[in-house]
Amino acid sequence: MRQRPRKGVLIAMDTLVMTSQLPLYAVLASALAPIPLILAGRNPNMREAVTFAAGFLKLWFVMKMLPPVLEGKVLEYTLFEPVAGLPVQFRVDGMSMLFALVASSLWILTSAYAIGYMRPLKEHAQTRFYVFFAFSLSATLGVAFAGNLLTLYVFYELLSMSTYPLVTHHQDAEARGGGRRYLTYLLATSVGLVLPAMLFCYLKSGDMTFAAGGFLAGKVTPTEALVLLLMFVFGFAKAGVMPFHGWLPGAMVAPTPVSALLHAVAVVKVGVFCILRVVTGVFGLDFLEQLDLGLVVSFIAGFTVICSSLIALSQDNLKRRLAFSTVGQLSYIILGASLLSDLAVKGSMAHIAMHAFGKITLFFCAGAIYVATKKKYISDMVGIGRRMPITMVCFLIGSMSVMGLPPTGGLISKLHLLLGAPDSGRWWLMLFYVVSTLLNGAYLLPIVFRAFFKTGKHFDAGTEVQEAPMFCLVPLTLTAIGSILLFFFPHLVFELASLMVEGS
Amino acid sequence: MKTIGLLSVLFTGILLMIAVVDFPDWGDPHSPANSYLSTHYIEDVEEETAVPNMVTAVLADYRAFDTMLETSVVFVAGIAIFAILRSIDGTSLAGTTRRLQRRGRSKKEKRKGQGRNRRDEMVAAAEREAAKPDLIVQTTVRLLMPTIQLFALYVIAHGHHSPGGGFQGGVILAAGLILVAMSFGLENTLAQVPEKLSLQLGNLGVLIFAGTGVLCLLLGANFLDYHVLAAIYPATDEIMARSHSMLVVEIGVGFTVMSMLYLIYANLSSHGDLKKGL
Amino acid sequence: MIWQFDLIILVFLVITSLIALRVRDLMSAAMILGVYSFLMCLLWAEMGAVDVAFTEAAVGAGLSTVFLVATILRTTRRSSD
Amino acid sequence: MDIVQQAPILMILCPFLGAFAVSLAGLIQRRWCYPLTVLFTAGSAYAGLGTLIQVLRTEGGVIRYRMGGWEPPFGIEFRLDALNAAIALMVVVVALLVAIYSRQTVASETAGKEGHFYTLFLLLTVGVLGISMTGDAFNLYVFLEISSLSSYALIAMGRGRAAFSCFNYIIMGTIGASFYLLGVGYLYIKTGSLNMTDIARILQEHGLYSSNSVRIGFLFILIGVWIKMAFVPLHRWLPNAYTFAPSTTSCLVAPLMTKVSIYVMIRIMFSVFNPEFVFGVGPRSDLVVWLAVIAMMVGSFYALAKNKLKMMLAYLVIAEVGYMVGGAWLANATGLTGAIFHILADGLMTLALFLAAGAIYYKRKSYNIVATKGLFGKMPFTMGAFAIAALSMIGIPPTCGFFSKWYLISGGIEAGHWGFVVGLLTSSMVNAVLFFRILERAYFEKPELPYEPGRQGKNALNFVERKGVDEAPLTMLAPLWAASLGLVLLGVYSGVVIDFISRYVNSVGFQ
Amino acid sequence: MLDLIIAKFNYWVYIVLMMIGLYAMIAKNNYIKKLIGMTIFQTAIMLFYVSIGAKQGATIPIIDHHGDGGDHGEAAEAVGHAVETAAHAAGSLDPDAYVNPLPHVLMLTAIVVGVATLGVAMAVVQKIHDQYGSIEEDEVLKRIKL
Repeated sequence: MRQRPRKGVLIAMDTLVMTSQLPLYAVLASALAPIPLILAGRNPNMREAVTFAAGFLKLWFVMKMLPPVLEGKVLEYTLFEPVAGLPVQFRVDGMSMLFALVASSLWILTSAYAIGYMRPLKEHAQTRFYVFFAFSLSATLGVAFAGNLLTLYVFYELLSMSTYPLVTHHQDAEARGGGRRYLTYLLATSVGLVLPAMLFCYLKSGDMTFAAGGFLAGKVTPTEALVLLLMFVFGFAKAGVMPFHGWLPGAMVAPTPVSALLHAVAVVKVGVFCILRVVTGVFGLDFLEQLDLGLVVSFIAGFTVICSSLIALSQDNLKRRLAFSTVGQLSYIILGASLLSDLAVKGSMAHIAMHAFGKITLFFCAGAIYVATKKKYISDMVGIGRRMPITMVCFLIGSMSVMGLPPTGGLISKLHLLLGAPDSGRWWLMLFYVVSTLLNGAYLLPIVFRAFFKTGKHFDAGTEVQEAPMFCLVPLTLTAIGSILLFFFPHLVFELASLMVEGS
Repeated sequence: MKTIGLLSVLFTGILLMIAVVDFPDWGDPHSPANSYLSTHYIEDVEEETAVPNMVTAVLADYRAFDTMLETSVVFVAGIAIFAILRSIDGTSLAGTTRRLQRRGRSKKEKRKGQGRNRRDEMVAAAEREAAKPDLIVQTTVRLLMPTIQLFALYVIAHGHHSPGGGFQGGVILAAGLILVAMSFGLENTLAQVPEKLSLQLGNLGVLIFAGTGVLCLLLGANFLDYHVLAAIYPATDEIMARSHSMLVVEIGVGFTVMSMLYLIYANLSSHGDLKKGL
Repeated sequence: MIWQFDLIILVFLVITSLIALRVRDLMSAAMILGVYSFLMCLLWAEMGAVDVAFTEAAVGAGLSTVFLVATILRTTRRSSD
Repeated sequence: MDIVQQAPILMILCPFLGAFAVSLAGLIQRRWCYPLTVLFTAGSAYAGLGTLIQVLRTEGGVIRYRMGGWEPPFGIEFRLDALNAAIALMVVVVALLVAIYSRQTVASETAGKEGHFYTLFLLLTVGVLGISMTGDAFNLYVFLEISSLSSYALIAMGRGRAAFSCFNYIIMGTIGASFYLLGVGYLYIKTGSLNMTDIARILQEHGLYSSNSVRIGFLFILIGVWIKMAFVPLHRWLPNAYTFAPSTTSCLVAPLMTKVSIYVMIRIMFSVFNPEFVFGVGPRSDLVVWLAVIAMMVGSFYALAKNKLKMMLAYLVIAEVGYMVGGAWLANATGLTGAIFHILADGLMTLALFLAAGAIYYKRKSYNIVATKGLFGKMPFTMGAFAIAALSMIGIPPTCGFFSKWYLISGGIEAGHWGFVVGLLTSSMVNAVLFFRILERAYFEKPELPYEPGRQGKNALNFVERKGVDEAPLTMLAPLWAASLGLVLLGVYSGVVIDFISRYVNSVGFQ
Repeated sequence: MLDLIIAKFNYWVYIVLMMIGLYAMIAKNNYIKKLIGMTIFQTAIMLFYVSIGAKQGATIPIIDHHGDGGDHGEAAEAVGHAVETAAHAAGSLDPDAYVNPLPHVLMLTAIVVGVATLGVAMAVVQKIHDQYGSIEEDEVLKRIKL
């Protein structure tokens, strides 16, 4: 097994810790937005303007943090100290930055899309929708910036709570069931697994701050480490590792912007982000490698990858199919992290961003189709390419990104992941990636193919072009373009990702 | 329930008996309880408070705070019984009573037949007969009342030197009132000593007690630290101030105990409507 | 403090308490409880606790009994056990 | 008069004198009772702040107040340290909030008896406050009786099964208080003293820990307070008593009575006795923790089975008692810190939940959980506060429920008592199910009133369903939100509070 | 063993009384009987306390002034056996000559608390009788279930 360079640790010691209130502002930008949102609630235009303003403000704050982070600095801000020596604290490093950038830029697009989706469908309680949307973004950034396990946990729970009203937005029996499943999974795992694991870590090591190389090394026995790792991997159920993925398809009852947000930006990504954080910051790659624990996680993740792809194949509801696709893709990321090689971890990190753009495009498309034609099922969408050509082209781009075909960003991250396998000395793990990529193709491409080259009962040769409203169309086009751009300009993503791997 | 009761009682009993083996002998003058605090009280009580009755001194001075609260316990009980039993609007409680009693009786009839019911009526009639005012009783009470009240006042006033004090005196006063209420009817007594007046007296009693304490506060000492009151009483030293204040305090206790126990009786015996006593 | 005297009262206390709980007529039970309280008061006086005995005589044997009687007259006289 | 020096006594005198003022005012004009009550509890809260500041500033963190100026073992003293200064402040704050809240509920549920109600209310506050402040074991008994008697009356003023359940409460409460008294007597016969600090000193100096009567005295005090706090298996009296009481009563009684009994337990365990003695005999402490686990399970699962909102909350009180007793008996500093912090946190949580339940009852005239249907639309502010309190009960950060659980679980792990850890987590999950069941109803379903057999006729006919938002009045909402935000604040500033509490915990002397 | 019984017979009997009272409180069906049990239970505890304060060969806790009354009001009647007047004049009394006053004070409080509780409980009993027409626990329970 190849010895990883110790360079990373050295850099970590050199990194400058800088106190800055910027992370706080970035979180507050959306946390305080509900106040004007509620005040402007009666005037939809005003309300949406507030959302946009908050979105741009947030993005601006995040961007402002970019230069120092790229210089290798860590921005730190302590909120309060509930437990002596254990503050709720923000620490912004490369990894946080990458995630925060993705989340805050996609929030703006999602907001725009939400306008195009919610208004034509005349959804009720739109103000509440925007309010909780803003809250969940704050929680997401909080997770991204979390400097220790406690902070991570606090914002993780806040995210669960603030997305619940979004998931159950329709307030009907279906939403109720989905919402119940959503909370049951997320609360049971976080309270039942993460909390005790976290406390155990704290009691064993007396520390919780994420550090390069982790803080558990040498403090716990191998058995304890294994149990803890499993508790974390399963405990962050937002990552959808089987068998704790059940909430995700259930949560599909939500309005599409929410699904997009859940799947591409906030919730699931927070899950994998947490696992990445724990693997790198709590255990440390070296420690895991020493104990040879990566393999266990690899198998769990690999199993999820294959299984979910197979399930996705059998789904007729477009959103459900995409949901299972997401479950698979998330486990890609975890699989990458479990390889414990720099290359693969970098790839995992990048895949968060790449997949975000790809998957959000797909969801936007699904929503756009629903807005324009009220169709939910794939079997009803045969020939839809004639009616909505732009949407379906974007869908194609999204699919390619998810599969990892050029010229989309997905290719680059997937390549890293793929190469990470031999890098860690377990080349046969590549099999998982290869098989699942094929499966991805099998469940995504036929949709596009049939949309353009076949005629169905709803859309025949004579169908006229009638796209979804502009507010729907523009965001999805933008995200599709984003996916392509990421293929040509992946530098920023990788710079941040390598900062994480080396510095963190 | 019986077995649970028996078991828990046996459990406590056995525990307590185990502990008794460890006790100092009964009446041992040198047991810890008899040789630590009590020695101080016995030796210094007269010097410090000028009250020969140690119980009164400890009650009204050393542990005066306890006593104040104890007085308010009586007050709480009075108010509590009033709050529970008393029907202000006269509908809610009385209405349900009648309805439920009727229901209860009809059930009883079905079960036990008519005979029982007739006997009940006879008993009730006999009771009604017995409840009529009786000349002999009334005259006796008339004769007794002044003595009872005088004795009660003596008990309160002489609590420093002999057994007695505010509590005992207050209870005797209340007993006197209750005696009157029983022989002359509750309405008649309430006409003399109305409910409102006794409530006010009850308040007044505790307020006298607490007021003495607050006065000490205002004069710059701790709560209920009577010695500063020497500044108020004419021609007394600090020790006598304690003695005098104890008397004041005992009078307060007497007020409250008397009026509250009387009220409790009034409410309990008339079922909360204060109309007809026993 | 005369322990023989003490012992006799104690025995009577136990007996009265048992009777008070056994009697089915509540009025009699209340009366017997009055006797119990009075015996208790005697016992305390004999132990030198005059103030307590005084209070118990007035409160326990006097007022408590009156309250009990009042309640019994307002509810029912019979008890099933 | 030096106001700062006298703050502890003023804290208790305010409600005490207030009770009589209100009682007199009730004879003249019933409208004055409410403002007077608020005024006097506010005064008490102000004095409470003063006391707390004084404790913070004093060297050693202990202030003593001698009643009547007598030396402590001979006279009665108030002894305030980090432990009870915080709890006393919690008590007055709760009393103040409930007093503000009580305006409509008292007027509607106990019409015509406002004067008496508020008198008892204030005396109950005096009792509870006194229990938490006094340093004299017998004085504590007197306070215990004041609070019990007034709570009996306050509970018996309710409807339905109130009188019946109150009678059970009286019997159990009297047994509890008498056992406490008996235990104190056993300590007195061996030590000759009634002052807690003094008892502790004598026990230490004379090496009385091995004496059987001291041990059994300790046991009786424990059983006594366990009855008072409704610790399993002595909990049967509580749910009915709390459920059928008038809503203001349950708002005051539920957060205070059990918590203060737990305080007494902690005080006796660690201030009068010491950890060495209490945990000296190994399996015993373990047994209590297991009982605590059973309490959590019983409380949580019974709560799950109930369809009356208040009954459900009452069972949760039992579960929470399990948390605290378990924490205190884990035999380590972390667990004790958690237990003490949970007294404060749970006081506020229970308050917020009962306040919300009362507000719902006030508007919907029913405690049945069917009445919570669609309430997010009808009473958004009430339900918002309720949701925050529920989250705290489940243990979601950053509410204080999370942080108290944090310490309790840490304590459990530290002690290696996995049963406790699992029990606590399970109970949290059950709480989650419990509350989301209600929140779901409130969120998803259409408003509807339940049919209750007992409530037909006049009352049911009087109820007119209003369209749209039908929120409780401001005097109810303000305390409710104060309590709910207090939960978040207590969570955020739990570091400061824990710092303060650990002053006491460090002085206990765990190995 | 016999020593143990004789030297502490007061305590044994108090335990018996307490057990009787406690049993009645828990197991009796009639509410008034429960309350009678409660009274017995409480007085038993009081008996225990008073027994603590008892002293062999001591008199009641009232200082006996043999004619030196004057400043402290009238002299109390001579009770019990003599106390050294000289010792009293010197300001130091023989603590063995008087019984312990502290338990008496405590029990005065306890008696009052007892009667207060009894009163409140009886009010509740009357209310129960109003509501259910019975003061037997099983009857009341039956009515509640109905």
